[in-house]
Amino acid sequence: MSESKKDLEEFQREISHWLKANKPADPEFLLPETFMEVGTDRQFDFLRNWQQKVYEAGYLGMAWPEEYGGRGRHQEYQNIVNREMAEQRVPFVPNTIGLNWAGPLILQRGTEADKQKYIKGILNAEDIWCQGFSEPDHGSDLGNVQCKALKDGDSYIVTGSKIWTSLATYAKYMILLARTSNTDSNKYAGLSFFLSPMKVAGIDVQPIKKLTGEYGFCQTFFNEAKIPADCIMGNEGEGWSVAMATLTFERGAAGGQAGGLSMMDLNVNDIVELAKHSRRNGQPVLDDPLIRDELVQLIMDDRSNRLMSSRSRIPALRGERPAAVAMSGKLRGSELKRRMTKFAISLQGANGSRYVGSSAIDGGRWQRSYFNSFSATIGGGTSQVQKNILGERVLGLPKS
Amino acid sequence: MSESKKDLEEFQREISHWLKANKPADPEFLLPETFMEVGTDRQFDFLRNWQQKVYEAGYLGMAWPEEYGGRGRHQEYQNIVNREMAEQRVPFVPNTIGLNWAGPLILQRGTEADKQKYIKGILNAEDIWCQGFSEPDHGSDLGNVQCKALKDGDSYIVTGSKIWTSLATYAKYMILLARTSNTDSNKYAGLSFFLSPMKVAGIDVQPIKKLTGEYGFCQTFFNEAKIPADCIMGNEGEGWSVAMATLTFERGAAGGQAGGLSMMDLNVNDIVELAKHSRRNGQPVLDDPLIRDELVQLIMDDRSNRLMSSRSRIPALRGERPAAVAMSGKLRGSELKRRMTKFAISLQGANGSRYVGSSAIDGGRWQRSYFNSFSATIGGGTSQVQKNILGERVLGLPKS
Amino acid sequence: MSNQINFTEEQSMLLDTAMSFCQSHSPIETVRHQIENHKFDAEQWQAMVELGWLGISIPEKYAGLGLGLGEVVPIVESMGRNLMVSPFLASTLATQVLVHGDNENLKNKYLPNIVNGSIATLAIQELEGAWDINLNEALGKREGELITLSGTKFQVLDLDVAEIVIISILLDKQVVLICIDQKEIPPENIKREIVIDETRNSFSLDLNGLKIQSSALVKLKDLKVIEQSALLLLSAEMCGGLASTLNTIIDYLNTRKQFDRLIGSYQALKHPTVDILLALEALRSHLYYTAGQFGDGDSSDGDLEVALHMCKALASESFAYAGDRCIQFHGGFGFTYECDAQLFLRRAIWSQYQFGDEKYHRQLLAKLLLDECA
Amino acid sequence: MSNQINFTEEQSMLLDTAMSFCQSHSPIETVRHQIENHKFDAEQWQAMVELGWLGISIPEKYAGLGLGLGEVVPIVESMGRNLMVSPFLASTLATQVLVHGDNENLKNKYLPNIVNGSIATLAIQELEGAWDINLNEALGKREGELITLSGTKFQVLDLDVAEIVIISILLDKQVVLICIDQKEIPPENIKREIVIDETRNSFSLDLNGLKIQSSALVKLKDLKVIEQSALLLLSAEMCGGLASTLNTIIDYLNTRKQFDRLIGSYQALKHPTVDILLALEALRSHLYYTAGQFGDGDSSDGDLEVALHMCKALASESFAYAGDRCIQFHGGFGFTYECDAQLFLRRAIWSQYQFGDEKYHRQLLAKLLLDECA
Repeated sequence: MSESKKDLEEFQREISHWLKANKPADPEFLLPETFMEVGTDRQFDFLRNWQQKVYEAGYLGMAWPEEYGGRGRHQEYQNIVNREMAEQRVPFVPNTIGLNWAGPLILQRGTEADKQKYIKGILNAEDIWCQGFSEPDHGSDLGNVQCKALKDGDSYIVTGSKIWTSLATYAKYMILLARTSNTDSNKYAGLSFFLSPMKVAGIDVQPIKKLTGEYGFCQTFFNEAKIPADCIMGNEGEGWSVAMATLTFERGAAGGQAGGLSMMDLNVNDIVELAKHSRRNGQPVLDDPLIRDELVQLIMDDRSNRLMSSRSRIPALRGERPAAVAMSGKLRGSELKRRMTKFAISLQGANGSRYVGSSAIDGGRWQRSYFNSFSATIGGGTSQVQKNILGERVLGLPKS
Repeated sequence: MSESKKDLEEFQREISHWLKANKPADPEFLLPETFMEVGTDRQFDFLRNWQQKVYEAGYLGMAWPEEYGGRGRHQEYQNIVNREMAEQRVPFVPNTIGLNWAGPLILQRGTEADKQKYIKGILNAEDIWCQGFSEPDHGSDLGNVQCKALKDGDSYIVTGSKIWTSLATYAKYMILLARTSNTDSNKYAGLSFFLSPMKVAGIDVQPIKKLTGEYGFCQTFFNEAKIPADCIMGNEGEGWSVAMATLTFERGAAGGQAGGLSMMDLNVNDIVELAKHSRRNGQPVLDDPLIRDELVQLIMDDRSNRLMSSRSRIPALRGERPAAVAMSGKLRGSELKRRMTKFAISLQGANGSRYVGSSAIDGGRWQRSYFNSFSATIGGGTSQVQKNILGERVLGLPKS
Repeated sequence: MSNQINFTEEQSMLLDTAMSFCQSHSPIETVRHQIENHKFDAEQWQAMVELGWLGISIPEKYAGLGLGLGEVVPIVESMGRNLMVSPFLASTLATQVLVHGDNENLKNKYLPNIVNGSIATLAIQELEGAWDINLNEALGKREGELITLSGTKFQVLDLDVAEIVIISILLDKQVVLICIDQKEIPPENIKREIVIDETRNSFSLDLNGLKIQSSALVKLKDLKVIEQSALLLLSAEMCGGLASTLNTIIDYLNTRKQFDRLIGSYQALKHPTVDILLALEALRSHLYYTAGQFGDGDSSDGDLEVALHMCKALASESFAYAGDRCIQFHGGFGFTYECDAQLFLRRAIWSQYQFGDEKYHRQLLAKLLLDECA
Repeated sequence: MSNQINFTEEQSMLLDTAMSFCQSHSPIETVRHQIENHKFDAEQWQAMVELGWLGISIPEKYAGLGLGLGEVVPIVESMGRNLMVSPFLASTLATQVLVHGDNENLKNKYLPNIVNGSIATLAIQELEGAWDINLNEALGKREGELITLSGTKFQVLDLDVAEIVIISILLDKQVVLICIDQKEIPPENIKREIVIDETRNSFSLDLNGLKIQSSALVKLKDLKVIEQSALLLLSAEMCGGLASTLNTIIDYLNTRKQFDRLIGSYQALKHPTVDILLALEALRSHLYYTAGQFGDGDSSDGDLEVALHMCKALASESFAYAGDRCIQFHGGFGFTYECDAQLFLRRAIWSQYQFGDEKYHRQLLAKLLLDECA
């Protein structure tokens, strides 16, 4: 199914044109930058409508099979859409867990019935998905999941709680990692993986107020919630391996996502623009040699990330540790974002002390972005855990 | 024995005057900066003569008892001498292990005979001392000492080897930590501490070539060397506690040293001076805003170290963690020195690539100092181990 | 520069008193309650007045204690440790303008009241957020004995409860200060602002159309006294905040487990925490050195300037770093509003960008320390 | 700027060949042997000549392969990995002056010889150690067809074995290059220098009194070609050196035990090692992007300049950092001459200060990236 360069170029012109014509106007409120930051109904409605529009125009699930609602084309088409959406700074599509993690997983490991049931709703944003992996007491330590799911006839009875379940208030389904057995000597062997419905008695969702002062994450409580036994993915006890497969999607180390832009990617060019128009203590900030130098370093690091992706596509240049680039993507991206947003505040002089909603520069976007940047340096394995993983799996160092 | 302010001021004038009059002329070779860097006979002879002169003038061991060769005055007199020597940038006195670690230990815990035998020779540099703690395979892990000392009548038979035994080629004595018993369940309980003679059959000293290309450290080999049983300090099995007492002298967390300047202390002012006279790429380096900023940071950090010592002398300001300042002294000082010397190289443009002996700036002093700076970030517990110690003992965090 | 720290008996006693006062009056629940309610705690304020704290730096002839601003440092440091919500900082800063100013009438009128609890505040910041007080655009235009004002001031602290407002304006092409009663300002000219540190009550002040008597003018021998006082007290408050940030980190590192180990046993968390400890020990040393230099009230020499820039540079960098790490090391919990880490980070950022961040002060230091004219 | 890396078939093949050639010809014992003996390895050199490596960037009409300098990158990177002692770097750099210069006679005279193994070198550095080639003080004075030289050049690599020496001088107030036979230089004008990287054979060259024919003049369209070539090849060599430094660290972390644990299990060592890995992955990506931009031989555009400054800035900072950590993480053994860590640190520092360190290049980048005229 190799595609001609000409076809792809033509397609790029098409999507570029479509996005220009259909990019929604800026709403009167500050939009979130990722699905984890959707804190109000009006933000959610705006983004769900946008996803629906993109899907109906044929630009989501482009490489997913047509029989389930996809477009059956080559993955390269989806990549072009994603890049073009980022390029044109359009809003992101909010069903991130469905499009990028649950969807690929179902297509890879689900039954025919699963595919029929779930895929289309993921694409058109009818069925929002959330993720139930982390628990309040074992943030980075997935193997220690305590939420219980006990078989009872053709149901499982779920008791426990999950945290960081973004979009849970809107979600119809959750990918859920729960403990089906406590007797196994190996803690991993007691875990199972479910495509759990959310609108079930005994499942309560509580929004979590973030350090930004906004909402966007939730905690989901299971109080003897009864979910159908056939929503298990794989067999009992296979939960760990299914979860690990899902995480390879999350860490960007595997392909196959239905795509669409999943965040309003903060770009180093945005910082350069901010710098060009900012003044510190009455002077253009670009006259300040220390600001210049820090900005140059950010530009270099941003460029490093881009060039690393390029290089990793050239087999002869992958070097001794071909996994290094892909496995470090989250660490590099999230830490750079934290540094960039922190730096952006420093361009504002005394107005750096302001915050969202006042007469802050750019509506306080930068201060909020800095706070939100921690969701990526913490969630999905903290930066500290990422460095352990890289040290151990890429460099072969002994476990800490 | 409290001293009047007037007496002390008068004494300060006296020593200041004496040092001005007696400071030796610069030799035609680059002097070492600490006792660990003494690599040639001419360096050693020069420095031993200098110590002898300082001692004979009455300025070493000022607070040590007169009956053993000291001057029986208040410790404050010695402190004044040390400060003044540093101030006037005179050479250091080389019997550092004797003056600062072995000497205070003998005075604190030794027998009357020990004091009669050792103290005078420490002061007048007749008897050079070295330290035998570290071993090749257990750098930071003193508890693991393997060098054996087995009792045999009125001798111990010593077998094994010690590393980083600076001055061992010149030394008459070594403070030696060795294992007298392997049967104890607790590895610490098998250790004993000796004031071992060096000129004994079976003790061989081999100079170690340092990363600088020079000598200064040694490895000392014990091949069934027979040392007198009465040179043990304390009882068999008490070695660990004696060694720990010695290390409190080494880490600067205890007083009582006979003093004298123990290193040509590199000063941030030296770096400022270098900067004022250096050019990078044809411009005065002080025109370079990035160089200026790094220099300011070094000046601040140097000043922090000085002010921390001042504050720690004011009980009401010691705060919640009174041990923090003293216990971090080595870490702060050694890491700052590493950064300063590294920075000094950057002031030299392409001449930064030069090294000792060529037409390098200041004879290559800065490059050599940078290399030598690692002896303090590694020796006596690496900076990484120091941070563990601070985290565990000062902050109360669990062991790594 | 000397390395000698001059620590007075008064400072020592004030440190003891303030530590326990702030601890008992400002536990974290109280801070959170005050953030939600924006309600001035008159009782707490009255307690401080009775301790004489508002008069410390006011000369005895105006009913004060006649000590220096250095004696206020232990108090502000202790407040910082407890994130105390109080107009003390703003009021003490504004007081310095009157104390060092030339207007005897205003001193007689206001200083004894301040000792007794009248709150003062400073209105100097403007739209652009410049740090140099000389970059002032608010205008005063003389009309006989009256001066008509125009312009807007921002980030004026505690303007809702202040009785005395000191404002910088450009008059006859010079930056001068005026001191007026808050009740002369129409309420609609005062608007609450949102700032990143929610423990701050911050307001904008629309000056347009206000007319004041020229007797309200205060001239300072040197405008620097404002910046110098602010740098000292901000650094003190930040030093306290940094100490509590460190304690918050240590507590969590000693209770939270991951992968069956207390997270404090991981060097990736332990070592940066040691870095924060060392930054705190350094900052506190600079702070009390600098406080000791304020003793004689003569604040014009280069040593003091260097000391102040060093304080604020170190405080800005280390407190912001510690706040950032405090969030990170609390993991998911750190990302919630419920976790106290955000309180410290917000305080750190607010303080970092008041009166200059670390880069700004390091550049000023470079001039003072490295250029020949110094 | 594009993110597209142009990696050619030739580069790929050369990378394979060079990796195994350098590994087998330059194990660390060989490097140490050459440091001690200062003896040119003619056999190794001949092997490179036979592989055609000296002619890669030389046009076909002068018997070269007619490829770009980008094709030399995999070779120099591989040499860097093995700290190879070789005049290849110096000779290839000097060759670029002839290739890009205007002197057809000299091209015909020297380039085919270079392909066959004649060694060339560049003499441009002076006493002050400036990086900008325009800051040149060595003088040429015309006397008819002769030019009399004065001044001294420093840090001239491999001058003992070079046959062709290219020297920058100020002639008629312009910086130009001259190309002479090494044997025209009296031996007493050549003195070995001590540099920090002992794998370098470095010499000073006293020009005073030398007389050369004006036919030895080479003019370049733009002097920048020298700096650009040097930045590319130095970055390549440093990238290789950085890779080996990382490997050296990893090996030790996986074998050395302290407190009964492999030291690689300590995060205080593991995490900085990961930082070094990521720096290497970044540098290598920049390097091959930049090498791809050299393809067409036209090196005048801003993109290429940006790419080169980024390479050298990243290489200088990360290699020096890795070398420093390599010493530290080896503990006491790292402090010895016997440990290979010092070889890498010495190489890193030497390279860092040739043709500009990271601060220098970041400042040039700031101009290119942030100022309007760019």
